[in-house]
Amino acid sequence: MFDGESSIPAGDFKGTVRDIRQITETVFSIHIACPVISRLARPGQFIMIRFPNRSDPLLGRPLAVSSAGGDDISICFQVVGKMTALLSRILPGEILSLRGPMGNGFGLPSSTMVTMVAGALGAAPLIFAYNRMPQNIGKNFILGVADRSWYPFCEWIKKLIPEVRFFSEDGIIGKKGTVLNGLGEELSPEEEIWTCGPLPMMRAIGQKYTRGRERIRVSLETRMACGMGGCQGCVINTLKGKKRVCVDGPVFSAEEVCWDDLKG
Amino acid sequence: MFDGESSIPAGDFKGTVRDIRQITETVFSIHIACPVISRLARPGQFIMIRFPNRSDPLLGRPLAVSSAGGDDISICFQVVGKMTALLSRILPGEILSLRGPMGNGFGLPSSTMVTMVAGALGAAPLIFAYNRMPQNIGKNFILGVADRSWYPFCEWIKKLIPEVRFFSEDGIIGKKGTVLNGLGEELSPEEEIWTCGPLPMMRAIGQKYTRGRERIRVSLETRMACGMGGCQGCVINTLKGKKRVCVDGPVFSAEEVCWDDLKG
Amino acid sequence: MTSKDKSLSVNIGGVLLDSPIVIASGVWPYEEELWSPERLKGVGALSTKAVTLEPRIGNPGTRVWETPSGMLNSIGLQNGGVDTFIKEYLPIVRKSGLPFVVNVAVERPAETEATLKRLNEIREIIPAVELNVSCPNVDDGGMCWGLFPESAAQAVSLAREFWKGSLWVKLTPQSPDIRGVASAAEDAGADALVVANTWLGMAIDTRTARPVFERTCAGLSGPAVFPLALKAVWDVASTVNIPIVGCGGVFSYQDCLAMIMAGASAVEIGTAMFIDFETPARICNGLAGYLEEKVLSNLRELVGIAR
Amino acid sequence: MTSKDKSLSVNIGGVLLDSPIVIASGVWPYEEELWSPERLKGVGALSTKAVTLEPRIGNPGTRVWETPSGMLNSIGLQNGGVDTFIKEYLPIVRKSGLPFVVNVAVERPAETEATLKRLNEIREIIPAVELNVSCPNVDDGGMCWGLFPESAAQAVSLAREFWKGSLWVKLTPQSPDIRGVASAAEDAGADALVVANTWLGMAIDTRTARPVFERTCAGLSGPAVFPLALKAVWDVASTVNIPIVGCGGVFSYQDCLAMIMAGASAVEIGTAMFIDFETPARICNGLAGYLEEKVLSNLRELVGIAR
Ligand SMILES: Cc1cc2nc3c(=O)[nH]c(=O)nc-3n(C[C@H](O)[C@H](O)[C@H](O)COP(=O)(O)OP(=O)(O)OC[C@H]3O[C@@H](n4cnc5c(N)ncnc54)[C@H](O)[C@@H]3O)c2cc1C
Ligand SMILES: Cc1cc2nc3c(=O)[nH]c(=O)nc-3n(C[C@H](O)[C@H](O)[C@H](O)COP(=O)(O)OP(=O)(O)OC[C@H]3O[C@@H](n4cnc5c(N)ncnc54)[C@H](O)[C@@H]3O)c2cc1C
Ligand SMILES: Cc1cc2nc3c(=O)[nH]c(=O)nc-3n(C[C@H](O)[C@H](O)[C@H](O)COP(=O)(O)O)c2cc1C
Ligand SMILES: Cc1cc2nc3c(=O)[nH]c(=O)nc-3n(C[C@H](O)[C@H](O)[C@H](O)COP(=O)(O)O)c2cc1C
Ligand code: FES
Ligand code: FES
Repeated sequence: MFDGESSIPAGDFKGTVRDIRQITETVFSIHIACPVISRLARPGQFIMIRFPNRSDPLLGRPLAVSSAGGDDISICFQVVGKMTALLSRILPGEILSLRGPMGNGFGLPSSTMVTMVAGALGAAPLIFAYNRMPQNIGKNFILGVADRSWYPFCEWIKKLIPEVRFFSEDGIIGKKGTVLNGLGEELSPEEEIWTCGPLPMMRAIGQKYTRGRERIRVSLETRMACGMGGCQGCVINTLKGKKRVCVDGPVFSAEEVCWDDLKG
Repeated sequence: MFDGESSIPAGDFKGTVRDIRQITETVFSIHIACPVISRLARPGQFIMIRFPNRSDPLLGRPLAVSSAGGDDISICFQVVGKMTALLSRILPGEILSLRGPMGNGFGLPSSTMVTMVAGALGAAPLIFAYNRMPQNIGKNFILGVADRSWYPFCEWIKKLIPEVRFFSEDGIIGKKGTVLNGLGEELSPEEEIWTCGPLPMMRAIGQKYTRGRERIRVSLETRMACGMGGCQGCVINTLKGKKRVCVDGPVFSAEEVCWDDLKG
Repeated sequence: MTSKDKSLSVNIGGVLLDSPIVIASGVWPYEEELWSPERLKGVGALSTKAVTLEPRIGNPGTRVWETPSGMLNSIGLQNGGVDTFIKEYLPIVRKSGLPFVVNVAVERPAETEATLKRLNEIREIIPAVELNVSCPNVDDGGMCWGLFPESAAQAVSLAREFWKGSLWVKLTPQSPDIRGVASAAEDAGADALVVANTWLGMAIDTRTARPVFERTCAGLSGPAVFPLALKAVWDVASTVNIPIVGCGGVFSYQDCLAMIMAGASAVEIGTAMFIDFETPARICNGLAGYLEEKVLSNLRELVGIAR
Repeated sequence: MTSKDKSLSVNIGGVLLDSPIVIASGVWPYEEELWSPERLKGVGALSTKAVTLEPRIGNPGTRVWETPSGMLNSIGLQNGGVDTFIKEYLPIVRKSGLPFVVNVAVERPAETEATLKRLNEIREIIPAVELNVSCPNVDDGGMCWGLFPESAAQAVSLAREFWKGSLWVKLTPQSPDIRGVASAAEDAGADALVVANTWLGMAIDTRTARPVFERTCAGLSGPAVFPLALKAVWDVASTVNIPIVGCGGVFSYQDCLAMIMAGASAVEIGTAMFIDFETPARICNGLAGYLEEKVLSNLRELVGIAR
């Protein structure tokens, strides 16, 4: 469904950090100059990012492209471990190694209305998708966050996507509840859902509707080593057998994913 | 002789890069804010420098303190391998881990005239020593370099040490020859030599005089792992047995060093 | 390095390579674009993902985990089986125009025999088989065959009987007697030895307080293991007369040189391809520069000179 | 962590430690300042540099070499001999007020016996001996004793006979049967096992085209080996009932936790002290925070829970 276009990374490129911006205590956004990737990247694709000339941390980390324009791309991420902690302290002028762009991406909509559903940092690829959505397609954007600590993040998203609707578990930001409260009972045939976020959220969305699941596109996360299809470290079970999230995904239809086999 | 003062590093400190300056194609100088080390450092002492939170490169690298004042110290180094290459690309604001200050240092002169003899980057600790030399002590500074590629380095040194005399192998900078050409036939009892540079140079100086060798202080280099006397990786043979360059040195009297056992 | 330049060429058990860099088994996928010459600059040959008789779905759960300067993997020989390999993947592999070796995981004798027979039928198009007596990530067979000289001899003899082409044998560093195993493999008819596969390690996810991998242990690769791999090459090189391919943590041309100086004739690189597609070209440039600097006409002159 | 806080305390073969962090043998020098409480925050105990009967000058040539996330060392047991140790260094060691273990390198039986007898004479002031059957960097004895269950049993029995205090035995990961060696040591009277020492590796200096170390091989330590050390601990913990001290590449509190979850009761840290003096305090803080988060009263509750 989404594998029409090639998803093997074009190569490994050097990118120069233009600027870094702290959005919340743990969320950052970085602009990186990398003309090739900027030119090629499509919404839902990602890059594997690492520091050159050092073997610790060794492997690249997958991060979604959240915008691409001119020579630059941007990423946004939450600090959860080693690499993201190092990235959060990066300075303009530093050089990063970027493998990409890769993955199938969200592709083009096959309906006339796309509802984008993001959970926290899952917003990253959807910001890009939102901005590149063909003119004639209707679009919604729903963002769910945990609590008030995400307020600056929501403010930041609001500037990029004025129509965004928020849900938070404590009800302090937007409506109280999860993004599921923002979705209709049925998925109309003209509508599709693109979603990215924590697995439990995507699973709930993926399993919410009995009909139309093939119109739900989920962007999955798994641990990755190579980002080029070689290591088979990122495989998931689908109705069509094992698939690699890095090159066969990260976007799958909710229908094909064997949700019960996914951990987390 | 030089082990009067304690030479165990005071601790591991964070230092913030203030600025980096490229002096020649391969030589750089960095200012680092690190109040404790700046306050404690004495000429001839060094620090072990590394990047925090990464295990590659793993071990600190010994670099001499070339100046200390206010909150800052400076180092200057030549790119020869992994760590120095990474350091040459550092940006202001980056955080380094510094172990130090350590080593016995040059100590105080015991004569009335000190001739400092530097080979290339061996100038680093001697710049510091020159600037901290007690008022009542006469001082000379001789710098030997290989060829014209060192011209900007010599210019830089000249600004710091106006009296410096140069020797170069091709004769393009200063006089033709090695630093040995700048030294007298005998070492007068009022004079002493402090030297740092490539081993062959120091060996030649250390073995040049039959009398007064105890008044020649050589700052040696060996491979180091810990910089605190623990690993015994940096030992050399001396007349008094094995000594660790990191804490028993790096400054030794030319007399006590078993020159023939040193490789390089 | 121009393609005409033969200063880096080597002969590994009858297979002629233009460069000493072999992409190790299990790291290069069968996506056609990756088998084009532009994506394989500097590569002398490729080893395929392990092939077994029947398809294998590989191991469940986490399969890769980063460690300091290394990674653990527990893939478990996921592959489509020898028939799928021949029908679907071999044509892609051949497209590169480069020599390749088919990595065959030793299973029980009957399976191993059947797999090799299938390959032997088309042996004019298969430059070599790399007999994998060293996979740590499966229950049946795998590494066990490579642990001791006797079992290694048995596995290699069997292979020698049913596979008539060039036979490379990939050893496990887990063996307490890698020299003995190497000799046994040589005596049983191996044409070259690959030294070595991954080291057994493990990881615990402290958030879940459970081993990361379902099989608990996994194979360690990457720069972290280079000093261990170099020692294995050094040891084996003092024992056998057939060519050795060093494998384990090679990233830079200096790593490759060290392997060669220790007695390897070529190297395999695995994890490095996860990090930098340009690794083979970068190593070849470094080697070519080194030869020029030392005024040597062929890398072969350096094999074992550190001994 | 306050000094009164006992949540991190452990008993290793009769030695009571306030924290599970032991500074490993061969990394902490006898400079008095380094044995003051301020320099040893978070440290539960220290292991001395290996002690032999006679003084040893150690190995010539290069002794340390960096590798990716690791280091190789070939020090060769440089030390002043047991008499110098007792006279000059023991007073310094005791000044810290912390428990310590005297690392005794196994030599030929006569030497080992004599060394232990000397220590046994003053055993009321020596909390424990750590019998080092695992030094890879000397010719006579050293690691060989730790390779096989039989020789390990012999070495440990001898030690048990002449040393009446707490006996820790430090195993080598080089053994093909570390479980067997561990059992043998336990049966022969060991009170605790340190798992493990360094891994044999090597380096070649490509500029000189020679092995870096005069003895060719050297011992690999540091973060690179952590996944291997963790596996060794996991294996041994399934075999013995005496406490295990995990050793190899521990840098962070997560590393320490993983070792404990695998079955260790404490850890030794070596290379980490070369990098960061604050390692013990940092690990203890991390452990204390973890216990608080999980509402556990003592680290002991975590020993082996990943099994
Ligand atoms: C296709 C794809 C796109 C992604 N895009 C984004 C993004 O735009 N912004 C963002 O903040 N994060 C994104 N992630 C998740 C991101 O890759 C991880 O947060 C990152 O790898 C953590 O690296 P670390 O070194 O900081 O953490 P580590 O020290 O490696 O691990 C810390 C935690 O992160 C988890 N983790 C590690 N690697 C992965 C991985 N590959 N996938 C999922 N979890 C992992 C671990 O399980 C652990 O819980 C994406 C993941 C994928 C697969
Ligand atoms: C007390 C002391 C003070 C020093 N002060 C300075 C200084 O002020 N400026 C400066 O440029 N250099 C100085 N050095 C040398 C400096 O430590 C090395 O150049 C540096 O460690 C190289 O690190 P690298 O990672 O770039 O190179 P590596 O990749 O580690 O090695 C590259 C080359 O450097 C050599 N080398 C590596 N480590 C050492 C070492 N510890 N000692 C000597 N040679 C080594 C290797 O043999 C090799 O030839 C000093 C050394 C010592 C011992
Ligand atoms: C993800 C992954 C999969 C692997 N699969 C195989 C395999 O199928 N057969 C095999 O012989 N070796 C396999 N290996 C081992 C590599 O071929 C190589 O021997 C090892 O990784 C050490 O080399 P390196 O450090 O350069 O990666 C695999 C390694 C990795 C990392
Ligand atoms: C420089 C150095 C010297 C060592 N000397 C000894 C020794 O004398 N006796 C011993 O049992 N282990 C010795 N070791 C091994 C350490 O005690 C420890 O077991 C090993 O380094 C692994 O732990 P690490 O990765 O935390 O360093 C030494 C290690 C190093 C790095
Ligand atoms: S990350 Fe290696 S196959 Fe997907
Ligand atoms: S560097 Fe470790 S003792 Fe000197």
